[in-house]
Amino acid sequence: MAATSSSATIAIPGQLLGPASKFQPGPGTHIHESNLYSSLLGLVHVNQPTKAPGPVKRLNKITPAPPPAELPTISVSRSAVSDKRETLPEVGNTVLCRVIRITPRQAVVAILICGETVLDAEWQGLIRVQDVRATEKDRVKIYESFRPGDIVRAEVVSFLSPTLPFTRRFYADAAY
Amino acid sequence: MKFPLGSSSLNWMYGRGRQSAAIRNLETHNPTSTSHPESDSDLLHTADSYSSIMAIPSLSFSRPTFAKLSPHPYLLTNLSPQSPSTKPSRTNGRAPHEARPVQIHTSSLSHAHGSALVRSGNTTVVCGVRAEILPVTNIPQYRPRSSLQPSTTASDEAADRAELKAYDLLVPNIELATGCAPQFLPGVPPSTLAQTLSTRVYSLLHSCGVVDPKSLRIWHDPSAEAKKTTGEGDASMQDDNDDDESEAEPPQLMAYWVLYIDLLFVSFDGNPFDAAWTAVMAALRDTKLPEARWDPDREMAICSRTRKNPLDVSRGGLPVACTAAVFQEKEYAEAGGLAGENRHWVLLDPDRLEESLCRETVTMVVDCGGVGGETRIRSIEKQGGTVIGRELMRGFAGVAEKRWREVRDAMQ
Amino acid sequence: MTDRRRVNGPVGSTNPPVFEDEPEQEFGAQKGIRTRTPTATRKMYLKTGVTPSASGSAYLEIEASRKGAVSGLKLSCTVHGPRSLPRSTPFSPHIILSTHVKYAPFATKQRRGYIRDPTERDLGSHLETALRGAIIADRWPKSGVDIIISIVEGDHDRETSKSQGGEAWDMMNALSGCITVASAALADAGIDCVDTVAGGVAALVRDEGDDTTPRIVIDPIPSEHEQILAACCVAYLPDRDEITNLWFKGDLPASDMELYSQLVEKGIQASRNSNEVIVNSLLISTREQQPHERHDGTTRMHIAFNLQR
Amino acid sequence: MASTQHALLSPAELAYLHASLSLTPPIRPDGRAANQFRPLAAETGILPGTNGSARICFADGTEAIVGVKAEVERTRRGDGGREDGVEYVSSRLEGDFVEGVSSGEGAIAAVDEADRVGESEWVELSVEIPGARDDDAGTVFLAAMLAEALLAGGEFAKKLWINRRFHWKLYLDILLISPPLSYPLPLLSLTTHLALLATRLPRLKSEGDEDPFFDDDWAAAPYLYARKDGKATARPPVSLLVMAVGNNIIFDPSKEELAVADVALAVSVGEETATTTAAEADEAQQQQQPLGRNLRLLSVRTIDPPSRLTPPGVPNATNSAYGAATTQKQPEARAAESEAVEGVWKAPRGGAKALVMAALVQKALMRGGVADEVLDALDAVDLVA
Amino acid sequence: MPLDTSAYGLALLRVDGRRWNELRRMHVQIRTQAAADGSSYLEMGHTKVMCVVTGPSEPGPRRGGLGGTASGGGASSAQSKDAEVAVSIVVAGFSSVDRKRPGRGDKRILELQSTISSALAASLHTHLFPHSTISISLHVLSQDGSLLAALINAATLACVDAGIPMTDYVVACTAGSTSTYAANDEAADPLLDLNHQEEQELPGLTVATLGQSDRVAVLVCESRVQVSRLEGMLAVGVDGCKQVREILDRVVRDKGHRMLLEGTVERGVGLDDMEVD
Repeated sequence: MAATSSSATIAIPGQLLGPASKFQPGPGTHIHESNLYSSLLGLVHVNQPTKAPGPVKRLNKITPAPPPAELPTISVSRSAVSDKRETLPEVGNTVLCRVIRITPRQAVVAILICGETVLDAEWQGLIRVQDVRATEKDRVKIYESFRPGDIVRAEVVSFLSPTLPFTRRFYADAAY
Repeated sequence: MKFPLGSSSLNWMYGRGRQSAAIRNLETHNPTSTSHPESDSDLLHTADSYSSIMAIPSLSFSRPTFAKLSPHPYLLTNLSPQSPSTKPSRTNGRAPHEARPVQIHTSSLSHAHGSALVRSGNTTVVCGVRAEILPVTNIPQYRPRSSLQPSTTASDEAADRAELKAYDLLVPNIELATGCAPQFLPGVPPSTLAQTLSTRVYSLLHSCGVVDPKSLRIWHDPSAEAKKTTGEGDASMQDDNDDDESEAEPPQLMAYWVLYIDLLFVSFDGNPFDAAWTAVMAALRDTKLPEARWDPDREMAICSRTRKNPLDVSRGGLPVACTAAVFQEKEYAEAGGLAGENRHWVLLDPDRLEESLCRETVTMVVDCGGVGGETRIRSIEKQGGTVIGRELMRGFAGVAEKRWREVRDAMQ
Repeated sequence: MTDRRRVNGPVGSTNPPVFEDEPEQEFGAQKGIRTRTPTATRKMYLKTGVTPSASGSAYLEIEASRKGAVSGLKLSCTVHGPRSLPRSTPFSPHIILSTHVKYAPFATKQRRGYIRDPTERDLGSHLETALRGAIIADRWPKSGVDIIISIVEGDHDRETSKSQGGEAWDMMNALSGCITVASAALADAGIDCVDTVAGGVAALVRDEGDDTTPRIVIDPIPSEHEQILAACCVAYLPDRDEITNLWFKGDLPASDMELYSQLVEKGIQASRNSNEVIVNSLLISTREQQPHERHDGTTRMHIAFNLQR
Repeated sequence: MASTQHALLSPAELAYLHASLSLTPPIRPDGRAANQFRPLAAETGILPGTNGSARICFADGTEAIVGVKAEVERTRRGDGGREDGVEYVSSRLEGDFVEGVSSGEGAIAAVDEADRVGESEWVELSVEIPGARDDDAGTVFLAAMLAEALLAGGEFAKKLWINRRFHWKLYLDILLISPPLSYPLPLLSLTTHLALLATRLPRLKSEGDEDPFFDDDWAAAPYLYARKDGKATARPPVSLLVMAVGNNIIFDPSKEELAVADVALAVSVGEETATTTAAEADEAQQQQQPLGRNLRLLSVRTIDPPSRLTPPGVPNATNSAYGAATTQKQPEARAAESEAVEGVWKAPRGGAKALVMAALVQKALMRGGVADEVLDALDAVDLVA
Repeated sequence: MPLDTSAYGLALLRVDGRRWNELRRMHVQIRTQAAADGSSYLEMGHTKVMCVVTGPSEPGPRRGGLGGTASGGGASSAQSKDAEVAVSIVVAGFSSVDRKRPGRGDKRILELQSTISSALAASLHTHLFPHSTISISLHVLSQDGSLLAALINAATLACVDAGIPMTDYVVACTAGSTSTYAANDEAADPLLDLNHQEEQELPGLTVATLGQSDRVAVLVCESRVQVSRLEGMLAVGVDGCKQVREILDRVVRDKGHRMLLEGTVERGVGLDDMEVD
């Protein structure tokens, strides 16, 4: 079907959305042989260049170096299909999380809500002492800032390997 | 839809005495600060939006968000609405004493002798009854029965139950680890919940005497062999046993049917026991055992492909389990707290969310099918709290009766 | 040693009922001959979202071919995830797939135990291969997804005397069903896939009777044929025209590869059929999604699609 | 999956490997030709304690030992609703599980020789991989694959028939001695093949259905696979590992090569059993020289290529090292959905075309193809039992 | 059939025709496998074992472990200052006379593993390889008594082949006594290197010494025996160990010389040092 069709179109995985030359790949799509295909079951949306991706959509990829802005982005969103939209916490997202335990260095939190999306699975995150606030970082005491059970609203500043111990991160980066 | 968060219930955010923490947290926080993406090695950065939570007077969250963040106040606000006009309802839209409708499909499995699929709300369970033959020679501590006459007196009935239990003729097992809910993933030994459910079903089966052992016995009657009516089955055996007592050699008991009752949860949304028990009952009522005759020279029981006898479950009546959970206003009731100063609701047929929030549960197994339709309570189980006392229990019996009728109708 | 965590039943061993032979004509009556055309699959019922608490779920039922004799296939699949991996597992740039196939104790002729036997493990690894080709793994770094299939009723012949070889081939039918239902459940869970993969089985059979020349049928039922010479089960991506998993068993002369490729071709055809079922049921379930409706799973269980043609 | 052991290769290495393997002709890391097996050293009859045994070392050092042990076992009757022996026998024809592995249809056995039948339970096959539990998915998969090929056609199980009441129970213990540097399927399969060829069972002296007793003269013991002038007429199957990269088909890939495979298949090949009557037999003999062997395709399985689990490379466009704007803002942005960039490794998605798969099998089976070569090579191994 | 111990008294020969202090035929190979860092094959009579050594290597996901992430005891060794010696024994189903499948985590196997592991750890210079693992995998192809001894010897050889520094060979053999515990005669002679049958019937022990020294590294006695006999048995055992060491040492030197001739290793100081003992 033509990707320019109304946003009410239901797409199923593997459905042809349009040529990669005419559209930017948005969330829920993938490229195969220079064509855009849907990779999700959901509704097709075509965003004109002025795109404001709320975290509602699965912003799980950053489009490479400044995209040819005139291309519209085509994406498949599950928002209308199911209330269970699992999303990965994404760099820049605002999340609501509950503090699980605290150490002098950091607070370990369970991310409950990512943007507007209520998460089924609990992703774990760290708030490190130097990130509790921007100023006087050296004066921050974790135990003064948080207690286990607190609900904290926070912003994701890094994604890779939050659930991994710090040392492991080198391996994680090396994998790229 | 949005869910308004009144100032009255603002404390939801911090639960018990967390206010101070939040305030301190707020003080140490510089509202004008912005996130620093450069510090790339960190996951989270408490953004200034935190203060905005406090700043905005009418902060509002969508229902699911609220439910996820703090389920208890969420359920509480549902049950005690601000305006008296709206009557209290649960998060699932049911009234406190309203149970989920039950659907029962029977004999859908062709490899089982009896089967049932029971669905109440989002809890779905499949039960399959499979009968296998246990020769008495395989029973280590086998004691031949003295009386072959159909047992009528109470003592015999007791003996029958003892027989069922002694030889373990009923084998109920509940499998929860089917991914029926996120917390039940396979590849693990049976969870505590699964084990308790299995044992509860097991004991209830025996205590209610649901299954009549007579229909599980396989006889050998030489005289019947003589007058060769092919496939001498147990039931018919009983009959001609009755009419001509003057048999030369009495028939003897050669084997038992063993009923493997396996329950599989397809979908789990709270209150597993009621669903499981209903499934067991439905499956047993659906069970048909093939007519079996003992073949002396091959020393094994031979069954007929065509003739089947329904399992006799009449004696046990129709016990129906009815479970409720008690939801209390204070999430963390202090130890000495009386029920009075802590409002509570009795939620019938709780779902997953409610079960996670309630500590006290009560299960009453009733049978209104007796003569004159008077209610007989077959078992009561109650754990985890002190709220439900005598009068509440009496009231609950009424609820259970109502539940019994619903299930009875579903069974028809 | 007995597992104390379950109700084990009597110590003495119990035997499944042994049936006496019925008169011949009745026996014949129970034994079936394939009535469908060689290219017709049995009816399928597929419904997604039967387990609301799971991230995604689906239920597949394949109709019993003949009343009584052969039971249909009944599969329930739940997908949990994507969820964060346990802290112990090392970093993975991809989603980690774990498949789990289990027969219910009452699913087959012989009562199954609770511990997975090699058959089920083998099915699991076949399924994993089939699905891994379909999903876009790098969309979900360092997350995992569990795909659990309970075979509520296996595709088995109840005729003890006739279908001994059956299990061998029934396993293929079960696998293709697993692939189909899992694909639907994945789509329901919103895990990125390149396509909706579907399973299909084709077999080279020899029928009894005058015409004993081998022929190729799709979606075979062992007991309907005198003998199955070979069979193959494919997991196929229709839009990409690609195979993610191919499993062939049997005994074919290597001299004519033609026969083999025909078999695979038919298998693909079979999987196209089941793929239609997936697509239809996905579209329907998507259309009927209303928040309140979604919460009662008790709305009618199956949607029927007639694939006779 | 057994095949998906993480080959610790960087995306750059993967890309290079993939490129060199896609050339025509492909350039393999160990310099082999596309359809060349690793050279191997084999010996049989290494374990006097067994009925048959074999040991194979591949040039890359991987090594396996297979031991076959046979025990007399009473044939179970009358389980699962069978009445008399005959009914039991006929119903058992189609075989069923070995360790839950389906055996293929043995009904062929019925038609030519109605009284002799085999059951698949008579063969028990176990695989031992160092560092892997025996219920590990990969190990089960391997065992399943080997048993599947062995029992296909039911001919094999028939060999174990003693009389109506007794049969041989055959235990195959397959040990991988070395750490599995490569996917061990070919090695294990070839070793099993040799071990079975070398297997002998004591000569039966009793007749009919009486309790069997045997000739204790080992020299007189006949081979499980009958020999004609020192050459086995029928042979056990072999399973070959084939993979495709680009347009190339590569046999017996090493672990590294497997890590960039587009698709990998395990193809099990059997050899047509020599026909019964003497006339046809020597006719077949004559035919064999010109025509080569007449092979049978027994089973094909898709091996999950580990390439799917390899980490993707980062194109320069988005690599912060090359000053791409976006990545400085989001240091750990995951790989963007983009066209495949030349020379940048990207884990393959989707499956393989049916034609490609067919080509793989074709290449393995064709006259003078790899299967032929392998069987010839195995013929060369002189058998000591 | 029961072992007729009285027969010994007459001919002073054991059932398999050996004298009391005679070892069974030992056939020893080193570097049997190209892939492994170290490998060996060892026969003591009909007891045949193979050994493959990998490492010292980085712990964590065990090399060759199927199914990807199988971290084999890596955590423990990761912190330790010394290398961890991980021993795994696989007993082939066909190894014993009647074929049996040893269950997973067989207690006896576990005990053997820990014994060997500790014995070698004492001799190997594990302190040179902190945070690393030396994994020794042993395969039992055929059993006819003195299993533990055979395993220890094979493991030692493989470690030598792997080039892991060690103080000296750890060599082992078994010793027994000519008459059973019940037949309580003081005249019982000690026996060297028991086979399966003797192990079943007679009291016996396994002793491992550190090379030519009399220092006992391992001593395992699992049968009842009078204390009075113990010393004699021990003495014989230690003496046997010396003999075993000679055999092993010869094999190692031969291999070394052959490799030298083949030029697989270039002549270096190391080899010459081996000449001076």
